[in-house]
Amino acid sequence: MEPLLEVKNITKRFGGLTAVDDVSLQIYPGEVIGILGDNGAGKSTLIKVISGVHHAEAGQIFFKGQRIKINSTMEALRIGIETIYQDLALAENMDVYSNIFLGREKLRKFLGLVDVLDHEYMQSESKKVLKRLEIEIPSLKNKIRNLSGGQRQAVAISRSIYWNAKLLIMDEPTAALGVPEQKKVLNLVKTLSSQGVSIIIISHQLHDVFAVATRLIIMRRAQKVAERITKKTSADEVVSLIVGSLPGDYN
Amino acid sequence: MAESNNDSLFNLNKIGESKTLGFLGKNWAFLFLVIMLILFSFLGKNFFSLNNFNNIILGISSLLLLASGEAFVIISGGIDLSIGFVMGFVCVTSSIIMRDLNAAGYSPFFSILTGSLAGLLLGLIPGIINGYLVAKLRVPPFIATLGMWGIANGLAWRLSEGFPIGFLPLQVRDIGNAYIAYFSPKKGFSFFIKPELTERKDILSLLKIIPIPILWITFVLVIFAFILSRTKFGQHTYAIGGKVDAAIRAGINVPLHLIKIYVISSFFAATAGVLLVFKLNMGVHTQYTSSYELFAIAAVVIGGASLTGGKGTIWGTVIGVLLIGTLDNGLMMMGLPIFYRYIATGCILIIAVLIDQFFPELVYKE
Amino acid sequence: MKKIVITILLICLVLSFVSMTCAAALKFAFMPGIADPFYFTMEKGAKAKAAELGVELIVGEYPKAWGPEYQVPILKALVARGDIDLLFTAPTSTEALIPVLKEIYDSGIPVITVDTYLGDGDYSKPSNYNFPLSYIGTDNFLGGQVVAGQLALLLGGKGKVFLENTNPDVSSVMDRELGFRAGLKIFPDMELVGVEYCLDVQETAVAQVSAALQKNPDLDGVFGVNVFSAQGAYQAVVSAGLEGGVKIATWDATETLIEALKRKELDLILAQMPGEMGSLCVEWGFKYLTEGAEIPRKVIPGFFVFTQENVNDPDSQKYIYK
Amino acid sequence: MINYHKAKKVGISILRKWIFIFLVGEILFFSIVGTNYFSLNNIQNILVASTIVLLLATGQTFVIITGGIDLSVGFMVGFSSVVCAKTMVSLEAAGFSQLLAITIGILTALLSGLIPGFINGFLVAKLRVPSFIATFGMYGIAYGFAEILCNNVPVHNLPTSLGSLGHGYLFYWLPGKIFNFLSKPENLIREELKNLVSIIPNVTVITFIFIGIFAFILAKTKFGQHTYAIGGNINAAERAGVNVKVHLIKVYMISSFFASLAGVMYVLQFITGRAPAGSARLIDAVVAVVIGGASLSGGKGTVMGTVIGAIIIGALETGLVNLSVPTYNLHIAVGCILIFAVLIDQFSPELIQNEGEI
Repeated sequence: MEPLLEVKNITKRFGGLTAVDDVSLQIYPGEVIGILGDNGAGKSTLIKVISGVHHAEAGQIFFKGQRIKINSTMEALRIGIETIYQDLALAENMDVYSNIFLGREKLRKFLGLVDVLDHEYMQSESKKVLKRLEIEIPSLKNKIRNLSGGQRQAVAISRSIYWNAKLLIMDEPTAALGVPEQKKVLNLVKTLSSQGVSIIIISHQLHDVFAVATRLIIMRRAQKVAERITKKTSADEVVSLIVGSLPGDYN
Repeated sequence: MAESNNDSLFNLNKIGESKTLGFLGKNWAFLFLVIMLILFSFLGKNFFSLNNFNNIILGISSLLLLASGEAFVIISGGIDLSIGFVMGFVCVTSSIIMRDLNAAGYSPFFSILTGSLAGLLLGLIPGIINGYLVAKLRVPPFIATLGMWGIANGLAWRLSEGFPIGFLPLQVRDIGNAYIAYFSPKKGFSFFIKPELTERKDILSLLKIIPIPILWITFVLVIFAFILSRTKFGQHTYAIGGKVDAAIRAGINVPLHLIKIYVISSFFAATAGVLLVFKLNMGVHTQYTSSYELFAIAAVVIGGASLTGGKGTIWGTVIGVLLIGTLDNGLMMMGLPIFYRYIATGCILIIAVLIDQFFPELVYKE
Repeated sequence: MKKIVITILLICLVLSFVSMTCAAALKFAFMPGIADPFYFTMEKGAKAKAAELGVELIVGEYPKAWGPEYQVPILKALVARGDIDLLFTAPTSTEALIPVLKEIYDSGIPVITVDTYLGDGDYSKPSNYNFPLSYIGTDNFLGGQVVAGQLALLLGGKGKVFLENTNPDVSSVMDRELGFRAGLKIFPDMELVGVEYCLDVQETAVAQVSAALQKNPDLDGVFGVNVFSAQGAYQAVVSAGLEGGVKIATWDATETLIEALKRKELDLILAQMPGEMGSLCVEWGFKYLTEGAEIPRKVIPGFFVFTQENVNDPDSQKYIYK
Repeated sequence: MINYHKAKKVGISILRKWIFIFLVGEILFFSIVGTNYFSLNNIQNILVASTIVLLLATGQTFVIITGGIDLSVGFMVGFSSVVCAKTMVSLEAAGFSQLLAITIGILTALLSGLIPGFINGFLVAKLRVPSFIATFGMYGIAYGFAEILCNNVPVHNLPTSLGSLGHGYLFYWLPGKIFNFLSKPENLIREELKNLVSIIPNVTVITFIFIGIFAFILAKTKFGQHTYAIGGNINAAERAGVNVKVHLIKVYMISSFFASLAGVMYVLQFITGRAPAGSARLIDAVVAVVIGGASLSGGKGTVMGTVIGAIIIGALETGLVNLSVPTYNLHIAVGCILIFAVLIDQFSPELIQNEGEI
């Protein structure tokens, strides 16, 4: 099968500091992979390169087999790469459906003259996508401020799914959540993957990643040091790779 | 740092390496002040003289105090808009007390002392209320102090009924307008007491060294500059301005600390009010149009503070105030109308922040 | 929603009847120009006269700054009470107040302007601003000339003088400045070295006069055109140690300035007669409404000059603003 | 249990509408205590007197929703009033007809008013100067330029027909006789003039047309939606593809447009241009926005709320005059209302929380 996304030999430097050093990876449709590593290992920078925030000095990116250049976040969104950051990028003062449609509001003509927001359409569409993902939120008119962490996460996810994300990158999706909430989010990840969406998860919480990811990529000091199939490894081995007490597969 | 600023106009890394530029970026306000002094000395008639510097310093004395108090608030990440009218309120109350006590036959010394102390104490009340609203009830500082702005304005107005308060003990003015030392070519040095001179020529050639109010101000400022830069209290102020959550987790009693900070700011405003009584020999309610609080904030920002908190010093604030005062006086000596100073202050303010925006590496590179 | 609307409508109906009460006594309204001792004194004079004649006097809020944008809303609110028989006011703009006062006049309220005027102040000739019954006020230009003359007299007809003004926006103080300039022209050896505007902030006045003294060490006299600029001027002179060396002339006899004159820190105070003006407004207005008397279109009550010599005279005391 | 919920619901709806109830209560109070407070004439006075605050506050609402503040508007009013008046005077002197001079004057003022807004926006959005500082700098600059432009004296000798425009009403009604639209009936005798009822001031009409348009923009359009988004979470807005920088520049231009409109209204009402015009109204405008339910940290606020906030202040001012209560009480009262407004906002979040469902 052809990988959905393939990055080859990505290198990104900030001044004298090399944040990502010659990293390659592939992800297949519907697959969930985890990127693991200590703070400063280069995980965040790597995904920022993929999502168009940073521009890599060297290396190539292929999407569905085609070489692409991602110069901005908007371009990444356009081809179907959505990123959910830790801060979720939700406007807390606004309600659920407004957030789902933020930046891509549906408009209708008012008196045939002016474009105004089409609230009804946006609400019904939001309802559909929430239903598809089996997410329960008391009311679409709730302000994000009044939702729980898990619900916010769900809104952020449904937002990207509504816009047909093919690849979803999640940065620490469970970090700020309580245990039941974490479960819900992980279930959501499984639902998504079963619907054919590829997902990259960055996390510190090993058991979360182990619960959903099929493949693990371990980074240390800007380099990819190992790649493991989840079922064929153990938490101990991964931790050792992260802290460097086990030598990596490369270099 | 470089990461988040890679779209800024300058390449920060390169500039950061230049020591000269680094020095410039860090001390630009001071350098600007020096350049201005030199410029005005050439352009303005009689600008460069001891008496004129006395004028400048006396002219900015209220602003100096207001801005220093404001500096504490701004460093903690807040803002205090009430200070201008708190100053007016204290000025009026304190002079009413002096006048009435004096009229009731108390000794001038007692009247002045009671008036000043009462003014200073009353000045703490708005601070406590501001602080309580901000810290305990979580009213945004802008609003809480804006409310106090209106209340203090109204009260001062009510107390003075729009009239200046006169008939203060005569000693008030003598204290407020005295100098530490006088030097007359005719009579030599004398301290604190002005030599009796009758000839106009002699009066003009009299050298006056360091006005007494400045002595007080310096005294107060040194203490508070010390508190800010050398004590735990100061350290915590920066911490709160940097990140409130972190400060709370580090065990700082943030609400209490914030109340103290607003009290300090109010106290400075009260000091400025009492000083105004001594300088003007009367109680005047600050006029509606003078925007003291805005100029104080401007001075603090020119002095290197940031409105988001966590940055700023008393020393920088003093430079900021001096910059505004010198500009004002210099333009006046050059014969430009008062309105040019508004433009000039506006421009310098924006430049100050721009420099701060684009030379972050320089300013922090110790 | 319907309920709310109905409730509001009902309330409106009731309220419109609430205020339909009438009073028998004459009601005069006084709208001052700005909150300062001059107008306070005027109010006192008017109040005294009103009490004497049995007229009820309603005083508008004192505007906190000079300008039509402060005065007009208050004026309109004052007149909207609807029970006023006569208005006397100090218009804060010679032009902006014309339509406003015209509208009030059209609604049946006679208008007297006091201290300041509309247009050029001449209501005897036909114009769109000749509707007020009268202008009662000081001739500021003449006053400025008198101050110039008196100052020249004090200085022996020779010297450099400085003018501390308040706000170039205010016609009365600008008239004083113009009068002062004209008055100085009579003395060829008198020189006006500068004019500054303190915008009614005393501290600014101190700074400006200090700078003027610095710039012109041989300055002989200062004229402060109102309370704040005068107080600022003498403060600056005192702080420069030049009391007595620099003559100071001021306008408006507040107790504070009189006290300074008694201490010989000032040399000259021109006192207008605000109390007299207020009293005249009420008196003429009363006569006009009750007897249909013809009012002179311009009444100029004159002024009084305080000097260090006459300040303690018992006869002068009535000119002090209280 | 049911009663509790019901009580809570009532409580919530009261809290949500407290400013409206406050306004009604205020008018009720003054109507009962004051003299002829509740009359067509006086209500119109309140609206006319609030013109400048209303306009400034509407523009300010946009800025405050994005989490900024625009201090420059105070002196922007003066600046544009001077520009407007100067243009009119010089055009009339150059021989243009009054109508042309007035039209061009107004357009010039409105256009030149966009420049400071653009600079403010540029400084805030592109150069990341905090809005407080950028606009305070502009505050001084606008004032200085205005004073220099008019040579420190109010602009005089404006076209005479301005007065009939600025002081005119939409309808004139002489009971039983005349009903005129826009123009005041001429050749009336004095008795008739006394009875003439003037309905809806022109100035108020213009003001509310613009307020209406921008209330619509804020509440119904994509532009408004993005304004809220920027105030709520600027990063989110940016990642969602909103061009935040351009948007912010537009917002500051809206604010300064309203300020220059206020300047034009000033010229219409007072037939002069003055540099300090409106400077004292700056704080009133901010206060009106905050009373109207906006938060200075951004993301909240409506034009409707702001309008009510502005009228609360105007009604209070007029009411105090009506009762002959001295000025200082106004400051004290407004200060207290302001703090009260924010406290309600602070302590009712759990009540207002689920407003979507109510």
